[in-house]
Amino acid sequence: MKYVIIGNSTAAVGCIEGIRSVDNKGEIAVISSEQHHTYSRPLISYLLQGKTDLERMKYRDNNFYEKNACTLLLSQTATKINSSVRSVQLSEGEAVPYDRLLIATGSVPLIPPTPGQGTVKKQFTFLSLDDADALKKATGPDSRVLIIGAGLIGLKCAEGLHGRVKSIKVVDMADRILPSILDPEGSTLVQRHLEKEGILFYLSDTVSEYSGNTAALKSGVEIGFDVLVTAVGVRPNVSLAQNAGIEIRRGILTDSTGRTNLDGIYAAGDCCESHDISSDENRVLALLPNAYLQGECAGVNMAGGEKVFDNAIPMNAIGFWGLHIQSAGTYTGDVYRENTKQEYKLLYTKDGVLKGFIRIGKELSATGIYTALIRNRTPLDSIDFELICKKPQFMAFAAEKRREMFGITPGEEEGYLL
Amino acid sequence: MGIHYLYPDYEVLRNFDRCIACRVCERQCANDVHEYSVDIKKMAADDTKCVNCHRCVALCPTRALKIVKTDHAFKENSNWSAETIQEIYRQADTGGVLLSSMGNPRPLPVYWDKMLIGASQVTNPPIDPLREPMETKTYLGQKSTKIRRDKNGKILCDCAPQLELATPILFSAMSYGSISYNAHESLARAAQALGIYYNTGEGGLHSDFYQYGSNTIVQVASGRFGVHKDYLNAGAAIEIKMGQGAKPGIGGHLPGAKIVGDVSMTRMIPEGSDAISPAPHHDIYSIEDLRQLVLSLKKATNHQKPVSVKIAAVHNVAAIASGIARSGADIIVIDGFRGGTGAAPTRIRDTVGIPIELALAAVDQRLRDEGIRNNVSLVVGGSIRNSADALKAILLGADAVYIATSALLALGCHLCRSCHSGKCNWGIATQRPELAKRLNPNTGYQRLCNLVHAWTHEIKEMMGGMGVGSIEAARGNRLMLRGIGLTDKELEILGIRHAGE
Amino acid sequence: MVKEGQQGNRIPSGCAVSAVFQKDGRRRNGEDIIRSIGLMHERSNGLGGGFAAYGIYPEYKELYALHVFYEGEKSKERCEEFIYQNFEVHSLSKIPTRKISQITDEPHIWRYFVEPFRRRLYESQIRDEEFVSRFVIKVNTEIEGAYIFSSGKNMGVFKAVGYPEDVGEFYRLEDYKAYCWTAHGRYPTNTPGWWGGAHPFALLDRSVVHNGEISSYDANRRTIEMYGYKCTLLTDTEVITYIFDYLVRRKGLSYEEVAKVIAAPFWSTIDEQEEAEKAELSYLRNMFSGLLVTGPFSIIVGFSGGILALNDRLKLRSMVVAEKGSAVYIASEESAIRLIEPELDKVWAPLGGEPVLFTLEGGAR
Amino acid sequence: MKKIKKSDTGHEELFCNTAPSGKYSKAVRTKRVYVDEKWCLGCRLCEYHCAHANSSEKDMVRALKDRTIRPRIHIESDEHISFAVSCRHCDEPICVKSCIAGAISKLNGIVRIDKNKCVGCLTCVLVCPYAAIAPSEDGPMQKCELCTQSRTGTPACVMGCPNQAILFEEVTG
Repeated sequence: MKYVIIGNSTAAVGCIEGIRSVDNKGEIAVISSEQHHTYSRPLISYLLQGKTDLERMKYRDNNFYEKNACTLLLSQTATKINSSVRSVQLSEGEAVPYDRLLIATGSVPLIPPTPGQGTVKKQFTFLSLDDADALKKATGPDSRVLIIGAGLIGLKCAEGLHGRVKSIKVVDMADRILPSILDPEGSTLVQRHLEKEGILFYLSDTVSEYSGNTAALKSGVEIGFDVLVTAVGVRPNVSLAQNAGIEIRRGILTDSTGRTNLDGIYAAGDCCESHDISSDENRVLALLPNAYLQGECAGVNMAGGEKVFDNAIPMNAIGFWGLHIQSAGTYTGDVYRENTKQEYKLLYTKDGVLKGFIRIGKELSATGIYTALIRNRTPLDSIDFELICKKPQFMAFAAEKRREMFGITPGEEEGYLL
Repeated sequence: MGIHYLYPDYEVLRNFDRCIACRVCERQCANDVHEYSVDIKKMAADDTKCVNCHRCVALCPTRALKIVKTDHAFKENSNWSAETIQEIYRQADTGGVLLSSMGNPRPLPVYWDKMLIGASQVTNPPIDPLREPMETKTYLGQKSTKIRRDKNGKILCDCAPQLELATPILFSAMSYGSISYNAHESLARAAQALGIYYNTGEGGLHSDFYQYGSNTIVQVASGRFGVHKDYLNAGAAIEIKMGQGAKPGIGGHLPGAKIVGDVSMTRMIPEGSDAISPAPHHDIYSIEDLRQLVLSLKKATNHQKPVSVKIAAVHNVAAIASGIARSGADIIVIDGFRGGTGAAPTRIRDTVGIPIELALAAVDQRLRDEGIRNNVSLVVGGSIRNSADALKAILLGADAVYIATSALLALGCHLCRSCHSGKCNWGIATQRPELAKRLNPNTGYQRLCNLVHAWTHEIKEMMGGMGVGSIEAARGNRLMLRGIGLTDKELEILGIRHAGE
Repeated sequence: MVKEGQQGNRIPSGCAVSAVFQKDGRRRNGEDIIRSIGLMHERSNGLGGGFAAYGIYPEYKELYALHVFYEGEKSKERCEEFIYQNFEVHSLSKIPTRKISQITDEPHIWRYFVEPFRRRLYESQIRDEEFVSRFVIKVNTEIEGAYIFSSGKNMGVFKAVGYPEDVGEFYRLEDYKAYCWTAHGRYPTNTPGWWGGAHPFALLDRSVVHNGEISSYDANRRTIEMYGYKCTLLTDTEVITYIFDYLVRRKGLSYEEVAKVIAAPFWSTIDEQEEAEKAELSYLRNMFSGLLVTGPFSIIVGFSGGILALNDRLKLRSMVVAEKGSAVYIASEESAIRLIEPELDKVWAPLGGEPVLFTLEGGAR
Repeated sequence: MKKIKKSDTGHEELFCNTAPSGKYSKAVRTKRVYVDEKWCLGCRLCEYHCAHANSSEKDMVRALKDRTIRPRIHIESDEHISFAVSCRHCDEPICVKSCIAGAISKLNGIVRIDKNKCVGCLTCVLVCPYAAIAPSEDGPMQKCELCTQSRTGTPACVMGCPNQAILFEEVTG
């Protein structure tokens, strides 16, 4: 069995580990347009910050490919999938045959067309190690940085650059920061925290025109900058799949086993669409855990095993200067709200289950208990919801449930030997 | 305070250099001795509440605690001890009878310690129990020496019902109510694992424990708590409790506070009502009445169960035992004056009754003199503290020994003698769920098994030394005992010779 | 000097035993048995030796032969008075002895052939054997200086302080003819050396010679004493004799069944037996548990018409059995057999607890 | 010791609805820490023994005196109930699959954290259904590693529990 994986990030690693849990023999080829050992993509901001380095941010050990008997084709771009003869065409001219193929091409940054964009000398996106590297080289203590986009990428970039540049200004057309993971009040709370660190926000605004080192905003404000980072968002990288005739909706369409509509071809990761069980909608969930789980599931199935991944939900853990934000699910239904010195917390319930939550605080613990409630669609009448609202805890579960989780089933004790 | 004030007997000593304020002591003390002072971030202790049970000491992870006897003293007086003085204060305060728990703590003679065991040298080889069989199996019950044969001349092997013990040790009566469910479970499971028996005491048998019936002796006491037909048939034997070594001549009193939930159900009395066992059985005012009860119980159990009669060791115990041996009973249990109790009037516990060693020697000899020793098996209790005590009892003439205090110690009891408070920090003598759970029967039963195994090993070693390969050859083998520092009279009663003779 | 049994004086002893038994009932004189026991000289220490002989008084075979030691005239008078009150005495005499230098301090040794008065039996409502045994126990415990050391029919015990071969010479055993001889050489580990304390020990026609030191002694003694026996010598042999008397004569057990009591198999062995055997072994062991004998012993029990050899369960003492034609030999050492019969048909060492029983062909004579 | 068979406890159900790939995953016999709530006294000795075991000090006093402990096992308790909570070393460990730094791995049945790689993003806290992961004193996340890395080498909570409420047992997983 020949496996080919296009992509070398989380979904690809998940796929390799999935395949190897079933098949120790088949050949695996990994095609990556990047030149790096697999690395943790979300860690690029920490790299900027100096909280990690190239060695430590490797997503798997140095011997990962060797241990899993993978042929690694770095700096090679797949240009075409020829599904009729089951091969992948590489940019270097060679065609790689496959029996099973995984498309894990990830996403590409969105760059909205803006007048004068071409006049900006130092402009970057922030998605890859090379991006971070280039950005690091381009910035210095005198740099004034303009970031377009107050979402997860833009703000992590801001945190990464903080301290190594002179100023950071963030522009977003939305009226609040992190709108995809926070409610308005939460956004404000986090915004205040970021502003305390010196980040300046220009919200409900967009750049109408760049001219060299100046950005003119729609509101009339002009911002001088030395380095521009565009981080308004990403879209699934589906062109290769699309050209091969694979069905695309918001991203590549797969079933719960990771199969596309073409025989032998699977897809996983940010290039795919997922079914979010918290909202019961298909969405692109460009999240690392999701990518791994999809990749692993696809890998198992590619190797002839049986596995389904059918409980994807959005979730995020992110922090800025010690303030942690954790969220999951969909913000719909009744709200339990708590706003104390320690924690800002919203829990959303609907149809007798927990649908989503937001937690903001310096010390957040045990959040996984909430996340599991969403994932498992645990009926809230089976637990002490009032108690668990106050704090995620197992005391809220029935003793029987706790015993299942932590204990030993009575009757299985076979007695003691002396 | 004033005249009522009694300085605590024991003081809690905390080494603050070692205390990490983990507050385990605070969480574990049911008497609220320990308290954490948040403001100064330090633990404090109230000695007046301490019963010296060592729970905190045992659980302190940094050995920061110890309990010491106070050096606070009255003026020295050989006649009026501090204890005597304080007892008077207490009685003057309350007008009440002083209550105590567990066995007699007074410095009265312990004859076990004045008897020494023999061993073989040269003329007779010691036997190595690791190489040769060393048998401790014992049967309790009437021994018939009648030989009857069938028409082919085969011996008819029908005899009165017998209790088979893998080792001559039984757990003696402690009622559910006086001790916790978990303590009972520990005893029941250990008895089963060890091939011996435990005794329900007079509190009935919890339905959960019917499964251990073949290793259970069910007791019928003067209160008749929890006694019904199924109960009588649930056990392997029935014991009529006429008396208890710790409090001969008086009944029992389990306060209503302990009659909760399952205890009430098991005893078949309403929740919260005091369980009062009368001093006598009100249907037994004479030996012939006892005989009737023995026979009634046998009838109720279709003559399938041995019936034992338990009496306290009192002055004329030999004559009483002789009467019981002719009553149809299969086993006589004698409980010595050092036996334990969940609660007894202090004065009675400390001054009524006689030592089990003398009672046993007298009873065994009396029954032999009358030729009726085979009518009954003899089981003794009342402070059998170790394997040597047990073996000495057997050498004096007992078939087996009952242990209770030793068993409780194995379960964690620290002999603080506060059972009557119901706040046993070791989860034994309590019905409070949060305290009772401190005795995990998985641990408890294992520890009991370990104890009895250890004793059995030691008994085998000593038997091997004597060259006695089977326990029945040790029973009543008084020549293997010698007295040390005993008067001629004591030696005569014990039926042994002095060391050196 | 404190005699055996006096003031609670119990004397353990090592020993030699030997026996000759003719299954065909042929009687031989005492020379062979003296040589045999004499060979094991070093197993004795001169403080006791003795013999039991069966079939020696054919002319008085219906009468009880009482052999009595008297320490003086006074005890003789008292005892004889007691004998005459209870028995019709058919014959009485001094037992013939030979003066030899090795045997000294002999008591008066008398022999009576007696029959209990019918009237006395009727009064006491007991059988004659029981009557005789009670009489013997009473004399031995109550009449100072008198000791009946043999009380069976057509048999006799001959014992003294000294080496057994000298004792044989002293009693002129070459003049007696018996179908069964047992002999004993004693090595007591204390030295009172009283004639009554020598072995065999006998009650009625049952005699026991024993080599060993039983650890269950006091348990056995206190049990057997419940049944009217009185252990006055505090010796193993005495208690074993009483146990045999009790179980065989009073309880009606066979000698094999007695072995299941006194040398009962281990429980683990009992558990391996098939049901009926297991039930019987358990029953006997449990019901007569006080009569289990532990510690080393090898015993030879002589009785009218038969002989039994038995070792303790662990076989802590040597004992060899051999056969030649209709002769049976039992001894502590094989050499003691080979000396008197070099050519044997069969020689074996019985297992611990395994009884070896021989009886006269055609029953007792 | 006690022999215990693993039951279908649904350990995974809480976080991962992927059908257990039972016949494909390698069955490893592993010892795990189990909690018997019935016998938990809420004394919290496990927490202290854990904190001590994972310190560098031989003496518990030196290790823990005047410190706020950060044990890897923790007790939840109210007036009546108490129980210990720690890592289950799941068959399908969601923390391993979710760690953005690839810092969590499972080796020989034990889920471990490479503190060197951890960036403290708390994704593991977000996903772990057993609330078994929390920050260490010096920043990176920490969790129960069955004392394989601790001073004691064998679970200190189990050894320190006075009532056998925490058991270290082998199961087939």
